[in-house]
Amino acid sequence: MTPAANLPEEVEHGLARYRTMLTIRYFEETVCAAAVAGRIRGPVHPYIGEEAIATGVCAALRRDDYVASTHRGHGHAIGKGADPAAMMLELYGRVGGLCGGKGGSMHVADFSIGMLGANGVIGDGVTMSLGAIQGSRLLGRDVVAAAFIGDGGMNRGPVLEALNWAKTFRLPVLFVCEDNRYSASTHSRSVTAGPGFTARAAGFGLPAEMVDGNDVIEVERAARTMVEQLRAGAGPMFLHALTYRIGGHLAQDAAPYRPKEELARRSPLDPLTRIETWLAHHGIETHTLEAERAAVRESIATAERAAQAADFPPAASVFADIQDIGAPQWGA
Amino acid sequence: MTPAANLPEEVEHGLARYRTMLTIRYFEETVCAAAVAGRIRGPVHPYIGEEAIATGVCAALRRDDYVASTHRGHGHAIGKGADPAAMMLELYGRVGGLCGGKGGSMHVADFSIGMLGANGVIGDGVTMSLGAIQGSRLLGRDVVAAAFIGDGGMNRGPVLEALNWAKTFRLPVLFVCEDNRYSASTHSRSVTAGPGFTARAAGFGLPAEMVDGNDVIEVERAARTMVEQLRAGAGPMFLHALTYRIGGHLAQDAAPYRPKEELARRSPLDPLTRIETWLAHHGIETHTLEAERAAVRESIATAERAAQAADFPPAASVFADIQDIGAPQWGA
Amino acid sequence: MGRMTYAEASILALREEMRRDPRVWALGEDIGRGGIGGQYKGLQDEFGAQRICDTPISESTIMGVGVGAALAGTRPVIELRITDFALCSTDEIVNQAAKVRYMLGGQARAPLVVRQPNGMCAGFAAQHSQSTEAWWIHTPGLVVVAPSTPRDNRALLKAAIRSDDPVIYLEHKEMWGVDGEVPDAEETIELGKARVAREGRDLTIVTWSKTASFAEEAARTLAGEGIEAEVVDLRTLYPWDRDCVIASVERTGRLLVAQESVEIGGFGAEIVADVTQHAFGALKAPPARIGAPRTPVPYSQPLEEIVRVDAPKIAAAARRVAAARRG
Amino acid sequence: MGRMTYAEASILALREEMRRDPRVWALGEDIGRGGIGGQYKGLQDEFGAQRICDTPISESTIMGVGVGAALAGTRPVIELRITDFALCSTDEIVNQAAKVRYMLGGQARAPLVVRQPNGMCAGFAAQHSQSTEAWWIHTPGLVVVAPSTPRDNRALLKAAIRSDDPVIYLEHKEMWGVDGEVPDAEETIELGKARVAREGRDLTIVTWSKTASFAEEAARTLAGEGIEAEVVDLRTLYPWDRDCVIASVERTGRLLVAQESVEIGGFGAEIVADVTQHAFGALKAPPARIGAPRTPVPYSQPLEEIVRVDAPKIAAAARRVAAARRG
Ligand SMILES: Cc1ncc(C[n+]2csc(CCOP(=O)(O)OP(=O)(O)O)c2C)c(N)n1
Ligand SMILES: Cc1ncc(C[n+]2csc(CCOP(=O)(O)OP(=O)(O)O)c2C)c(N)n1
Ligand SMILES: [Mg+2]
Ligand SMILES: [Mg+2]
Repeated sequence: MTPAANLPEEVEHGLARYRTMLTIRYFEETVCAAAVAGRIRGPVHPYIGEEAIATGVCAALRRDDYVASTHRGHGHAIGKGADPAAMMLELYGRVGGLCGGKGGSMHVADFSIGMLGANGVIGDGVTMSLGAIQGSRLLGRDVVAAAFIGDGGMNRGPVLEALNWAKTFRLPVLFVCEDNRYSASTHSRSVTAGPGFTARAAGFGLPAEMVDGNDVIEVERAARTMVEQLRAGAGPMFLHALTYRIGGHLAQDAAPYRPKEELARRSPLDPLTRIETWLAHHGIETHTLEAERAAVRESIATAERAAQAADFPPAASVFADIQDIGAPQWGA
Repeated sequence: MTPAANLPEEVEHGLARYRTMLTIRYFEETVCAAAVAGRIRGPVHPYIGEEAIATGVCAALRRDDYVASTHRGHGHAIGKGADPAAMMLELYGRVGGLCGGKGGSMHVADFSIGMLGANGVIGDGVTMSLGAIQGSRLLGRDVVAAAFIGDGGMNRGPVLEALNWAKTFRLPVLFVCEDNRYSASTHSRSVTAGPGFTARAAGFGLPAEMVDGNDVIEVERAARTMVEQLRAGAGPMFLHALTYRIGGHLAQDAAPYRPKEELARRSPLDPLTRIETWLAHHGIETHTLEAERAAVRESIATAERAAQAADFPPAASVFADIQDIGAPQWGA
Repeated sequence: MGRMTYAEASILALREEMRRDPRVWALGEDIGRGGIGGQYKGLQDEFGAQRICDTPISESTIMGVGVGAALAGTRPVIELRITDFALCSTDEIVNQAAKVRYMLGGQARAPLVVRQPNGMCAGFAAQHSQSTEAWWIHTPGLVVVAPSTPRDNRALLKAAIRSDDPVIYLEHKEMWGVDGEVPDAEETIELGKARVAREGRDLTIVTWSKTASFAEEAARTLAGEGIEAEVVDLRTLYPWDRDCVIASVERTGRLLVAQESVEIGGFGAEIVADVTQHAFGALKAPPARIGAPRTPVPYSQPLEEIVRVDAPKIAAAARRVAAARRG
Repeated sequence: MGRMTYAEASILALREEMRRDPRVWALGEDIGRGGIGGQYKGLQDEFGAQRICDTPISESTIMGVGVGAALAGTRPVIELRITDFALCSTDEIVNQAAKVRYMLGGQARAPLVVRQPNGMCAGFAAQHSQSTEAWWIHTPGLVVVAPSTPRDNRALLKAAIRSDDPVIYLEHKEMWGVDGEVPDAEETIELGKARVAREGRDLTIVTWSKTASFAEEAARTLAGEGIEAEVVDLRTLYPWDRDCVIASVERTGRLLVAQESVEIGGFGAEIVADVTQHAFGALKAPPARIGAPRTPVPYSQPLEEIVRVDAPKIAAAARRVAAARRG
C-alpha cells in the first residue's frame, strides 16, 4: 500500500511506522495463536502493546547500527528490519529461519542489519551491545547501539554495571527501558526501589528522559534527538519508555493476576489506536488504514503458511556451527 | 592506660577510638612487615590510613549487629571487637586463629560478635549482609548491619543490585563506601561514572551522606545518626567515606604508580594525626598519647610472638568442617 | 497414599517443613504466584510475603542473601528458576555457600537449599535446557540431589531442607506435571542413598532424575529380549551411593551410566572412572556411558530429538554393553 | 632461543599478535599497569588505553563486552584475573560466548580468548586457589587450553588468539615467574595436540598445566627405581589429544591421570572413562587418577600441602599403578 505520493513527509513516516507496528502486532497475534495451539513450541513472549517503542527507536537508527534485544524480541527484530517470513520460519524451527531453526523465539537475530539477537538471559544483551560498540570503535566504525531492557531487568547487576561502563567509556549506546509494569507475574514496582529509572540512570551520569512509550511519534522524536547526540560523541543516554504489556508474559499466560480495572484503564492507550488516531487527524482515511491492515495481515498469514510447509533442518545441522575443533560426538 | 576518671565522656570516647585505631595501625604494620619477610603468606591488604572508618562505624553498632567486610578486612574485625591475638594466629595459620588457620587474612571472621568475615570476592559481603538482616528479621531480632565496600567495588553488579534490594525490603543496612581512591593500581575515578556515590545511592532511594573518612569523630557522628534511624525502621542508608590508602594495595606493593605530590598532599590527613590533634585540643597530654601507643604496640608485638610460637593446625583439620555427608577423600 | 504431581509433592514438602520449622523460608523471582512450575502455589497465602518472598531479578543477590540468611540462623530455600540462571550466581554458590563453613573454621554453617530445575525443556533452546550437575559434584562443600518421582521429590526436598549442608536441589524442568503415588504419612529419604528401581542380573544402568524413567522403560524393552538390566536411580548425586553401585556391578559385571546431560566431562565420567578403579576385576566388559553429544541444545524439534537421551537410545547402548566382551 | 618467564612469554605472544592484527585487544581490571602476574607489562605503553583497556570491577560486563566485541569483528583477549572471579561471569561465558554461534545458526561467531589463571596459589586460600577446567570441558562450544611452560604459553596464546572458536585460556597462577627457553622465531602450536614430555614403556601419566612439571619430576624419580613413565602433557584440554593418549596407553597398558584439581568430577574422570571405554583391552591394570581431595583449599601451609598434588604423591600413585595387576 504505497500512500499517495503527495503526502507530507511527516505523514508518510507516520504511515510507515504504522505499517511496522501492524507487522509486529499481527506477527505476535499469529505466533501466539500458533503457540497456544502447539504448532510453535517453547516460550513465546509477545510484544503486543509495546510496538511503538521498538518501532520508534529503530526508526531513529541506521541500518548498520546495532540493536540488542531481550527475551521479548520479535518487535525489536521487525523494527530493525528483519524479515518476518524468516522469523516465522525460525519460530517454526524450519530451514530458512533466521538462525536455521536452531534458536527459536528467544534468539531471533539478523546480523546483516545489526540485530544482535533476542536473548534468553535478562540483561546479557545490554552488556554485549556495549562490546559491539567498543569493538566497532576500535575498527573505526561510527555506529551506535540501542540496548533494550525491561523494567524488571533494570534490577539485574550486569545492567547496572553497564550504565557505569557505558558512561566511563563514553560509548554511543542508547539504553531503552521498556517499562511494561510487569516482570512475569510480579508487579515490578513491588521489587524496584528509588524515585525512578531516570534518576537511577542519572546516578551513573547518563542523561535520561521519560517518554510515553505508546506514542510512536514521541518515542521516535526522543530517540532521534538522543541518537544524534550520541553519534556526535555525547556519551550514552537513557530512555525510559512507559508502556503496558497488553497480553500475558507468555503466549499461554492469560495473566489472571492483573486487576480488571487496570486492563480497562489501559485499553484506550493501545499504541496502534494512538497512531491510527494520529493518522486520521493527519488526513489519512479509514479505508486506507483498513487496506494497510489487510495487506499486513495477509503477508503474515502467507509467512505462516510458508513456515508450516517448510522443511525441518537436516539432521546434520545439529552438529554444525558448534566449534571448529573438537567434534561434538566424541565419547558417544 | 585508663584515662583519668574525671575526663568528660566525649573525650573518653575519643581516647577509646584512638586506642582502636592504634590497634589497627600497629596490627597492620606488624603483619605487613611479616608478609614482606615471608612469615605470613598470601595476600595481606593493609587498612593503614582508613582506620577512622571502621572505628567510627563500628562504634555506632551494638555487639550483636552485623558487619560484612571486604578483602581489606582487618580493620573491620578489630573495629567490631575481634581479638587481635586470635587474628594474628589466623594470619600465621595457627591453632587458635579465628578460623582455625583455614581462612587467613581474607577470611577473618568472628560470628560471636556479628563479624561475618572479610571476603575474597568483592561485593559478596554486601549481598550476604542483606541476607543476615533478612534472616534476623524473620527470627524477630532487631539487629542492623554495616556493609563495607570499596570505591572500586561500587561498580560490581551485586553491590548495585543490593542497593535496590535493601531499599525494596527496607532492610536496616548501612552501606559504607570506603573511598580510598584506588582499586589496586587503578585510579578508581578513571573507571567510575556519574556525579558521585551519594547520587548513585539516591538513584536507588537511599538517603546518603558524604563524610571525611579520616575524621573518626565525624564518621561516628554520621554513623550513629544513621544507625539510629535504621534501627527505627527508616530503611537502608549510604555513607560515602572519603579516605586514602596510605600504603600499597598489598603489603608488598610499594605503589610506585602514585604521584609523589598526591602522597605529600595526603600525609597530613592521616586519621591518627587527626585524632591525636583532637585529643590534644581536648586536653589530653602528649605523654598520655605516648603511653597509649606504647601499650598497644606492646600488645601487638606480644600477639605476634605468641603466633610465631603457636602450633600449626593438626593434619586432620584439613578434612573437618567441609560437609556432614560425603567424605572428602573419596576416590583418592 | 494419593496421587499428586511432582510440583504438588514439592509444595507439600515445603508446606510441611515451613509448618514444622519457622526458620524455613523461600525466596526467588515471581514465586508468590506459584513459580515457574507451580511449585510454590498457595504457599504465600498461608505463610505470607516474608516467608515466600518475591525478589527483584537479581540472581547474585538472591543467592548472596540466601547465604547470609543461612549464616544468621534461618534455613532458606533459594529458588533460581532454572539452572541456566544459576550461572548468574555461580560465584555466590561456589565461593560462598559451599566454602563458608570451611574457610571460617567451622564457626558458621550455611544450611540452605538451592532449587535450580535442571535439564532439557522441550523447545526452550540453548539457554534454557542445560544440565549442570557435573559442576556441583566437583565443588567441595556441596550436596547434590536430583529427585526422579513425585514421591522422591517430597521426601528428598524435606531431607534437603533438614540437612545442615548446603544442598543443590535439581528438580527436572520437564517433570512438574508428572504424577505418581505419594504416601499420606510424612516421609524423608536419607541423603546419599540410591534406589534400585529394578533388579537385573545382566548389566547395571546407573541413572538419575528424569532419565531414570527412560532407563526403566529401556529395561522393560530389554527384558523382552532376554536382557535383564538392573536400574539404579542415584537420587543423591553427591555423595553418590557407591556401595550400592559397586555391589550391583559386582553382581552384573557390566555398567552403563545413562544421563541426559552432555557426556563429555559429565557426572557419568566420575562414576565410570570410580567403578573402574574400584571394581576393575568385576568388569566383564568396558563400562560405558550414554549422554548428550557436546552440543548446545537446538530449538528445532527434530534436532532436539537427536541430542535427547531417551529410552531407545539407552536400550541400544545397553545392548552393546551386554554383548561386549572384556577386550 | 632466549630464556624468559611464563609471564614474559605471554607478553611476547600478545605483542606479536597485536602488532600483526589490529583487531586484537585486551580488556580487564587493572591490566594497564601490568596485571596480576605482570603479564601485560609494557603493552599499554605501546598500544594505548583503547587496546589494553582497564575496566571497572564489573566481571559480568567485562565478559559481556568481550562477547559483543567479538561478534562485532574484533578479537578480544578477556582478562578475568583469576579463574575464581570467572565464577562471576560464568553466565556470560557459558550462555553467551560458548553458544552464540550455534544458537544464531552460524551467522556470527565469537573469536575470543578468556584468560583466567587457574589453580592453587600458595597461601591464597579457598576463594583464590580453585581449578575450573572440568567445567569448561563439559561446556559445548568451548576450546580449553592450559600451557605448562613459557614456550608453550607464547605459542599457545598466539594460537588461541588466532582461533575462531572461543578459547578458555588457563594459565597457572603460580607459574608467572617460572622461566624457560623460548625460541626467537615466531611459533604457534596447533590446538588439540599433546606433547609427549617424556617417553616410557611402563605406564602413561596424562597431565597438564603446572602438574606436568611435577609429573616429569616424578618420572625421573621412578626411572631411578626402574619404572619408566611416559608423561603426556595435554596442552589443549578440549579437544584433548585422545589419539596420542590412547596410542601411549596401548604401548604401556597402564594409565594414571595426574591433576591438581579436585579429583571427584574432575577432567581426569573423563580421560579415565574415555580410555577405559576405548582401550579396555590394552589395560593391564585399573586406570587411576591422582587429584586433590574434595576439600576447599585451606590457608595454613601444612594443611595446604596435604591437598596439593606434588611429585612425591604422583610418584606414589604411579608405583601403585605400575604394580597393579588386571583384577
Ligand atoms: C537472568 C534471568 N533471570 C530470570 C529470567 C526469567 N525471566 C524471563 S522474563 C522475566 C521477567 C522479565 O521482566 P522485564 O525485564 O520487565 O521484561 P518483560 O518480560 O516485562 O518484557 C524473567 C524473570 C531470565 N530470563 N534471565
Ligand atoms: C569479584 C572480584 N573481582 C576482582 C577482585 C580482585 N581485586 C581484589 S582487591 C581489588 C581492588 C578493589 O578496590 P576497592 O573496591 O576500591 O577496594 P580497596 O582495595 O581500595 O580497599 C580487586 C580488583 C576480587 N577480589 N573480586
Ligand atoms: Mg516488564
Ligand atoms: Mg579503593
